[in-house]
Amino acid sequence: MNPFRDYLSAVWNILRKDLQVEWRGRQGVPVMLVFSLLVVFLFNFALQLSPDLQAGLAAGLLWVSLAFASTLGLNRSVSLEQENKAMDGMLMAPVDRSAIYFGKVLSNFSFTFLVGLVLLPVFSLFYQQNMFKPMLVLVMVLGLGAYTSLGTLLAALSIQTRTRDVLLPVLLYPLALPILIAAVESSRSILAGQPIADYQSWMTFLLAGNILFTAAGLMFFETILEE
Amino acid sequence: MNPFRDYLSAVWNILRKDLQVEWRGRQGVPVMLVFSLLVVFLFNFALQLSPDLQAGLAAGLLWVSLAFASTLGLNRSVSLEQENKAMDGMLMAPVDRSAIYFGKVLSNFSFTFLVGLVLLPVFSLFYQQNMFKPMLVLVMVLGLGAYTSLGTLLAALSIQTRTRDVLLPVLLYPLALPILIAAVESSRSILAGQPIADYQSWMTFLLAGNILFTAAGLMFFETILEE
Amino acid sequence: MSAQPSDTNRQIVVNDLVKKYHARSVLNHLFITMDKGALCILVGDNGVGKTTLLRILAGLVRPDSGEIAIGNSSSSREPQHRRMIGYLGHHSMLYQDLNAIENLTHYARLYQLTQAEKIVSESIQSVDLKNSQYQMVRTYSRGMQQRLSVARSLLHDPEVLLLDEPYTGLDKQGAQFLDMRLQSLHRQGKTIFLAAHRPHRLLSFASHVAWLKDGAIAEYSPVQDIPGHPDLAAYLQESA
Amino acid sequence: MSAQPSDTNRQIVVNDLVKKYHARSVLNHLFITMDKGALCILVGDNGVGKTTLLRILAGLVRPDSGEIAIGNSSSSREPQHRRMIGYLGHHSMLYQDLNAIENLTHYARLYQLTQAEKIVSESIQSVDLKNSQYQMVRTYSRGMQQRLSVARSLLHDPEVLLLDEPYTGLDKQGAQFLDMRLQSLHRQGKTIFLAAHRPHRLLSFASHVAWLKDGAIAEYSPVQDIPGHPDLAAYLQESA
Amino acid sequence: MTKKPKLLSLLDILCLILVPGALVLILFFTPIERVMGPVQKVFYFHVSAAWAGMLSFLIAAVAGGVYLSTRKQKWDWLSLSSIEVGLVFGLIAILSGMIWAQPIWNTWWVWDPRLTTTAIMELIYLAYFILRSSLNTPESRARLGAVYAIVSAATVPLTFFSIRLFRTIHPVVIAAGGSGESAFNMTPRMLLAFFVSLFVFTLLLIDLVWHRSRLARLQAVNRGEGV
Ligand code: HEM
Ligand SMILES: Nc1ncnc2c1ncn2[C@@H]1O[C@H](COP(=O)(O)OP(=O)(O)OP(=O)(O)O)[C@@H](O)[C@H]1O
Ligand SMILES: Nc1ncnc2c1ncn2[C@@H]1O[C@H](COP(=O)(O)OP(=O)(O)OP(=O)(O)O)[C@@H](O)[C@H]1O
Ligand SMILES: [Mg+2]
Ligand SMILES: [Mg+2]
Repeated sequence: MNPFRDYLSAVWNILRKDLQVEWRGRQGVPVMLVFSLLVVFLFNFALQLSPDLQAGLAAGLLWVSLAFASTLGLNRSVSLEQENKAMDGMLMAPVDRSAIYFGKVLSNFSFTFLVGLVLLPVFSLFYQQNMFKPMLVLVMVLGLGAYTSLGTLLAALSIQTRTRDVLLPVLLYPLALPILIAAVESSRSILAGQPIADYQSWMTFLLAGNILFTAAGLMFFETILEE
Repeated sequence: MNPFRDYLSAVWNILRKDLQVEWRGRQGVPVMLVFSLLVVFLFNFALQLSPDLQAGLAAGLLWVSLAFASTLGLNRSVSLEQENKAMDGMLMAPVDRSAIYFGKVLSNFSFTFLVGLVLLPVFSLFYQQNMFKPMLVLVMVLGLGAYTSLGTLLAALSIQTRTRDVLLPVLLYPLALPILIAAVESSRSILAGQPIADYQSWMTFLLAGNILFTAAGLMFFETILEE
Repeated sequence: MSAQPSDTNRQIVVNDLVKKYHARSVLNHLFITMDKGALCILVGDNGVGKTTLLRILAGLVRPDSGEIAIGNSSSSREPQHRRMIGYLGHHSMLYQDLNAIENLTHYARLYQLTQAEKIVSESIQSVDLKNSQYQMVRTYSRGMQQRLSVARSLLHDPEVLLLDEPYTGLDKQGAQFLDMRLQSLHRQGKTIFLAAHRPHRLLSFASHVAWLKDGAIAEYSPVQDIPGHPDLAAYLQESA
Repeated sequence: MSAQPSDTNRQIVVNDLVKKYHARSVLNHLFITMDKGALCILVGDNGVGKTTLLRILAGLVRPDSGEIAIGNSSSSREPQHRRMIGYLGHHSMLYQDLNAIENLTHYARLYQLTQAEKIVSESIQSVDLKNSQYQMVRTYSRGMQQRLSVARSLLHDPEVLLLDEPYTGLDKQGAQFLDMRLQSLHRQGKTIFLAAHRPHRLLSFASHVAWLKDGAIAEYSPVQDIPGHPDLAAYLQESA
Repeated sequence: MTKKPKLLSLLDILCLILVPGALVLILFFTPIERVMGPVQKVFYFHVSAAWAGMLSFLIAAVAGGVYLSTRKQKWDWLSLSSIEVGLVFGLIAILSGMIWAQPIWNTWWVWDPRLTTTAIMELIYLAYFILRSSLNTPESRARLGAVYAIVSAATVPLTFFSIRLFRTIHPVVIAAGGSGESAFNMTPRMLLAFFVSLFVFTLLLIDLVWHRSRLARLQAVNRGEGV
């Protein structure tokens, strides 16, 4: 058989299993969605932001709520493998560890991206501006791609610990900060209608983040998982 | 034996066990502490607030970061009982369910309050105003008391679900919103040096929240826990 | 202890018990009565409902209908009722991040045992975990966890013991300890209800066998009368 | 499959294996060699390191020093190496929120089995879970989970089977199925390494017994030679 | 326990001489800056401490990489020690910055991106210790600690790079042509003292890390984990 096709099918099998579990009622996506909306409301309340100010904050809030929500998704995706040590079963299968990594990144990415896509029209409504711009969707793909590839790596790291259920955000948020900054900055420029040249460097930065973190995942996933 | 002393000793036994587990390296308090600081720094960053605005936000951020951090603590406190179904062991012991509830509330409260106490000087430094005021500590006791008594109840509810590891924040944040608002409002007034009369009603509200949620916990804890 | 027999000598009474999961009855009008001092083995196929029955008796699961009574109390809400019961289930009910002493001490305190320290130390000694008593339960092997679970369920010297496959994972010496302990408890007049798949080793000292089948007790017989129940005898025979 | 014997006929080789936890050696310079087609029972006290040994062989735990080889491959990094191994541990490795079919299908795909559907359905049939195959594993009883775990570990027809107390929780019929399945695999020339606490039922068809004691294999003997090893015989005797 | 190496003793003596020496140089040799006055002298130690901190995080990452390829405990000890010492130097940088900020900006702290990211960097490495202490075996502490040290060392410069793009009130002197609001031009004497203190801090860093990793080995031997 074609080894490349084998590899892809292994990735797809892992992704498919996660989709199946989600479909069977793990409720990951709905919980993430509700949570991200909650974060938005909570912040508007707790920080007592004035309406005109809020518009400028839309990009920041969008990414903060996405970052928070996707941590829930990552935790979920990890605890799924941890119950009954299902991860051990996957590790013993004749599947490349990097395929496991890619499969998990893809599943985490798709759930989070779905949440992001739903958030866009909601934000458009709340902040009275059309946020459904192709460029913004692209930023979302790049930003969430980098975020989830780093997040999956760190989630695999944190499930090995005794503090498993709470460690992930502590590890992830600060390390993901450059990604979040770049994503917020490009989103802000896009929403302000600036030309691409103004935020191109941020987008390149996001792309580099994707490459860097995926490389790190490929390099370290095996090391992290060996007991 | 004196039934009231028995009751108190049951509460204390449950609290003591949680303290012991924390001491044995569950790392709950350090994780909460680092996380709450992270929330503060990340928000200042993501929201790119102007310096003069930020000062006014100190109260809001204090409570948002406490709320977030204490969700971690609540989740931890729950997963502790869920591993190996240790909760079943406690339910079968000749201990009043309300004592279990109080014990868990007290342990959650003490961890969160500890984090809050550490945050106060840190915030004082970062926001250039002395926040170590007795009234603010009192607000913290009342606010966190209400928050953790509601949180413990909802945590007990969410462990029964399949979505256990992520449901809690979704349930807790919206329900705790009035508490958070009252806490933020009174803190803001205290920091602005206003007279008690200005925020007395908020404090009364917090007190009422404590009574209400504790009553709800006493009433429903048993119902929630029976399988 | 309040386990004084009332008018009768009955210690466990299950009356018309029904437990459904998603409309499927797992326990379907189940009746069983056990006298004080009985050591009854509960046998039955996988998934027939043994664990469900024991958990209902322990007060951990609420039946859909029917009544149960332990001693002369029928409400698991009463602390005195719960104090009478010792339950060992499929999960260890131990805190992973505490060591053996701390775990047992916690339970000793919950049951308000006097001389907790002494009882705990003896209990750990009895299941031969003295050498690893300061080790976190998280690092215990399966058999070591099971030993500690056994110790936990016996800690408060309960009148009624509900044991769900207590021999799981125990080595030779652990199983022998449990044999001896069960026999001595049986002699002391405790009531023991014990689910097991390979009850061979128990038949020599048990008093009764109950066979759970299709949601009800199909056969309930004193051990010496087993030959009179050919189906039950056949079931027990091969499973030895 | 790549399980062709190289120059020798050895299927499992463990050479000078050391595994420490916190400076305490659990496995201390352990050696064992198993020929292709052996069915070896691993016995030993609780906490002696049986699970640790099997997990190291399965590639799930990294030893501190020493070498292991399965077939003629010594690296668990190679997919072909892992394909040869079937492992059944203390945990079921099943997804709680999927049903039996979905769980096994997932594993069938990971092992790239052709005709996955047929194999899965036969496998479920063989462990008698047809009636609950659409039920989430979360709602399975302990024995049902164990049956499905057995099915999972045998699914890809591995050359080397590592089974850690596989009889745990199985009822009479489940245990009989496992007996028969093990015998037939043994006849097919698979190599089986099986930890058990009450190996009585296995002695009639096993080929070897290994006794793990103080971190090393204290005795390793063909079943028919057991009487020549009085200590081992005594250990096995009472534990039957 | 191996005997204390000669080179280490030499380093000790060098540091004992050079650290006060650098201080003398700064206090009496360098001119007083025109605008800021004597407080500008904080500059030498401020920047040197920041540099030493970042250098030691880099050392930690390299040592982590070497650990992963050789699996020799001593590299883990080195990595751990560098992070611990780096945290202290980072703290010195922040504290000296605050001492400087008080007279210049008339406040201990502003929510400036540079300051915030420095604080976040400290939190990143605080989390390293939480991660380690919630792992059970020395082997997993070393392995996962190494992965985390490498991943975080990769993101820290990213953070620093990304904030260079922001408007900040924190001065930039070293960057070519950079001039913040309160930047100043260095006289040759200032430059000399600056490079001397950089050198001295680097020596001090090496000395401290060396001592600390010898201590780490002692601790391991004491716990019976050492080789
Ligand atoms: C709490 C407050 C402060 C913190 C956390 C801080 C942090 C840092 C850090 C991490 C560096 C070295 C890394 C880099 O250059 O990017 C640095 C360099 C420097 N800091 Fe600060 N700083 C603070 C306050 C100040 C103040 C008040 C001044 C002067 C007004 C100042 C002046 C400098 C200068 C001149 C450099 C040289 C580095 C360069 O040119 O890039 N810092 N600071
Ligand atoms: N993570 C760990 N940390 C420390 N010690 C451990 C760890 N895992 C296992 N051990 C110890 O290693 C020893 C061997 O454990 P193992 O699970 O291999 O025993 P076993 O022979 O399978 O026992 P059982 O018959 O009870 O299943 C035990 O003493 C256990 O306490
Ligand atoms: N939460 C649940 N939801 C649906 N069905 C359940 C649930 N819990 C148990 N069941 C079903 O109830 C039946 C009885 O389960 P139980 O665990 O009592 O069996 P058991 O006799 O203890 O079996 P075993 O010998 O395998 O331990 C099983 O068919 C199981 O699938
Ligand atoms: Mg059962
Ligand atoms: Mg074992």
